Amino acid sequence: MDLPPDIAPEPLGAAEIAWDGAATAETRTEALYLEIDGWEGPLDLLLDLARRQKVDLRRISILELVDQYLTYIEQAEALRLELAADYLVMAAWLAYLKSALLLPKDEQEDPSPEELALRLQLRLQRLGAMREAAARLMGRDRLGRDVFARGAPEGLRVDRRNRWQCEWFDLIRAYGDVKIRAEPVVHMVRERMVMTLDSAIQRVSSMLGVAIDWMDLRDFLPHASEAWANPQLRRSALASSFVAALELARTGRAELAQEETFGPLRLKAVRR
Amino acid sequence: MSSEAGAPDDLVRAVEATLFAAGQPMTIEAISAHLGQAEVRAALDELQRHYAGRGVRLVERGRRWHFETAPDLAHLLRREREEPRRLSRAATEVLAIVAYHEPVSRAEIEAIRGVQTAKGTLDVLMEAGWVRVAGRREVPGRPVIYATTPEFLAHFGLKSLKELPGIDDLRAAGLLDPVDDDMIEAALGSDHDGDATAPGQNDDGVASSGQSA
Amino acid sequence: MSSEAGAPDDLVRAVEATLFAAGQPMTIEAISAHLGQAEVRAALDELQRHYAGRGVRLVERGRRWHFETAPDLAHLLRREREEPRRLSRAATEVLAIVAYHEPVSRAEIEAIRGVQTAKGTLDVLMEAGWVRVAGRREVPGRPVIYATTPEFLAHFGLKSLKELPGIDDLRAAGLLDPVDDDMIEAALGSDHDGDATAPGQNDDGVASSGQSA
Repeated sequence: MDLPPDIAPEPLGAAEIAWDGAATAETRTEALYLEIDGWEGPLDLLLDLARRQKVDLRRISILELVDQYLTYIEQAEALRLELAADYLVMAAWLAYLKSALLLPKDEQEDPSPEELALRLQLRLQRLGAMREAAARLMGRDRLGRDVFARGAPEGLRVDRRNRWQCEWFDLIRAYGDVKIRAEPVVHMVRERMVMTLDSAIQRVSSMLGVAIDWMDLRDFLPHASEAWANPQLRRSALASSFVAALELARTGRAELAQEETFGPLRLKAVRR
Repeated sequence: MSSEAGAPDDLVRAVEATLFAAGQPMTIEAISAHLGQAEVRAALDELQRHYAGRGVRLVERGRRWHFETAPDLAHLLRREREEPRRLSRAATEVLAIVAYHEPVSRAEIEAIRGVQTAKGTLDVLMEAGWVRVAGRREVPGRPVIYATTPEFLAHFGLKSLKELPGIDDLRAAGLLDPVDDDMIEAALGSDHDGDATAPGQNDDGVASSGQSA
Repeated sequence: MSSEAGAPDDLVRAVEATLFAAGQPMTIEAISAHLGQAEVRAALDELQRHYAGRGVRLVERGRRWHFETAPDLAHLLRREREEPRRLSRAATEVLAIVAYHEPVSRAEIEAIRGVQTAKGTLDVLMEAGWVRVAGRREVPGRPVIYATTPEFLAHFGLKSLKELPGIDDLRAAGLLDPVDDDMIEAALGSDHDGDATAPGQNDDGVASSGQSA
């Protein structure tokens, strides 16, 4: 490593560090006018020009720098290179700065051209310092390039282990539920008391056969004696008898009549 | 060669770093090739000695060398945190069936429950340590059969499965009472009442009486 | 605590094994939590001493600890094929500015560089895991500010930003002060407009030909 990270730079200051790499500027000299694409804006170009002075950035001659910049711009224009507007704005500002620097002191405005020059110098120093810092950073021993972490770490894991919970009663009740579910069909049919449609049709048609006049549908139901006392069963019988009546009407064996909404539903056999 | 207590020589350090950074175990030949055909056998031996009592050790497995954490510290790499979890209803049912009918195959469990049993359900019960594979039934297909474990008995405080209540006991306890319409009605009713966050969200879009809209 | 030459005690071994096994650098708090809230600082110091001369060393990077190979062995271990992402000059500059000035807004980065910085440049650095959004500056416009990550420190082998090369001298020289140079800003101001069409302002993370990195 040419830049050992642990060795502090000379107290001379950052600017010197920044210009370690000035040698690269030389290789560019002849290519200067062809390398308009090489700069990232006017500040970058100024910095490169400043490096050519090969002195501490704090001691560069701003006037010389301005001349170099303006010369560059002129030559670029002579070569009909298309310059971005910001290069031209900088050129104008530097031309102004130069003339102000050359004016007698007593005609100075505030801020003074000297201060402006100083600020420009500081700008260049800042950019130069960061550029150099970037190079030093990139030159460090980098993890994954120069030094390596463990190639095959086993990894640390925190496993969440379930501690399953189940209560005694839950277990027993679950079994009860399974048992109940296991025989649901038999259960339900046996419990439910209904009059089936078939038996209703049979009952209604046989009773119609002996009837002479209109009969209320309710009269076809079994008497509410002990076997038919269950209200659920009576509702079932009513429903089945109604469907039976509809079926007999549909097949032309009975007539249905109802005088008013919710009024008694009456039926009579059709005599052929 | 460096002494045990002193600083390792460069070859030892190079082998150490190479094996540390390697993505997989390396043969002696591979290590040697990596380090310019150096003779690395002695370095490996020294490293192995050096790491013998440490938290990491150098081991040879199938002619390949690698570092691994010391086996007595394996528990540090995989720490367990226990989280109590309630068994799901389905798992509880399956557990009950295994307990009452063991040994029992998955097909039999499904036949008794009347629904398919996800494989995961039995896995949960085995993870809990309450159910184990008890062999295979010697019938066509040789299905795996399941039984309970001593941990199951311990967890539920049973000496044996004979202590499980019989069918008659269940009936006496009201656990085999049919689920009748009234109960469903009541269950549904209470469910609707309990649905406090969504009043009036009936299917017909009309808030039912008794519910504040 | 064990002596340097003797066998390490259990805590030292446990910390050693934990850091060897960890997939990424760990803070003292994380190590401690993993080892049942043990006090691990002294163990880390002992391990760091123990590994100082070996092929592997224990380092602290941004309050996180990990083992890595010794830097002087880089020539043996360097993997040409796996060279880390080559950054453009613009990207390395922006990275340096973020590191030396953090937290820093994009406008501040641009003020130092004198050119607009394409969004892609910061994206590249964030994708690499070296730069993160560190909130917003509480000034008008509330600009997003950027800072480096622990991965940045780990990658470049820095214990903290205080170890950035030359940072003390740069600070003493006033080169890290906030940029508030209105006059020059005004002179350079137009480049913020003309920049987009200007040639050679390849801020998109790709180095242009003719530039030495």
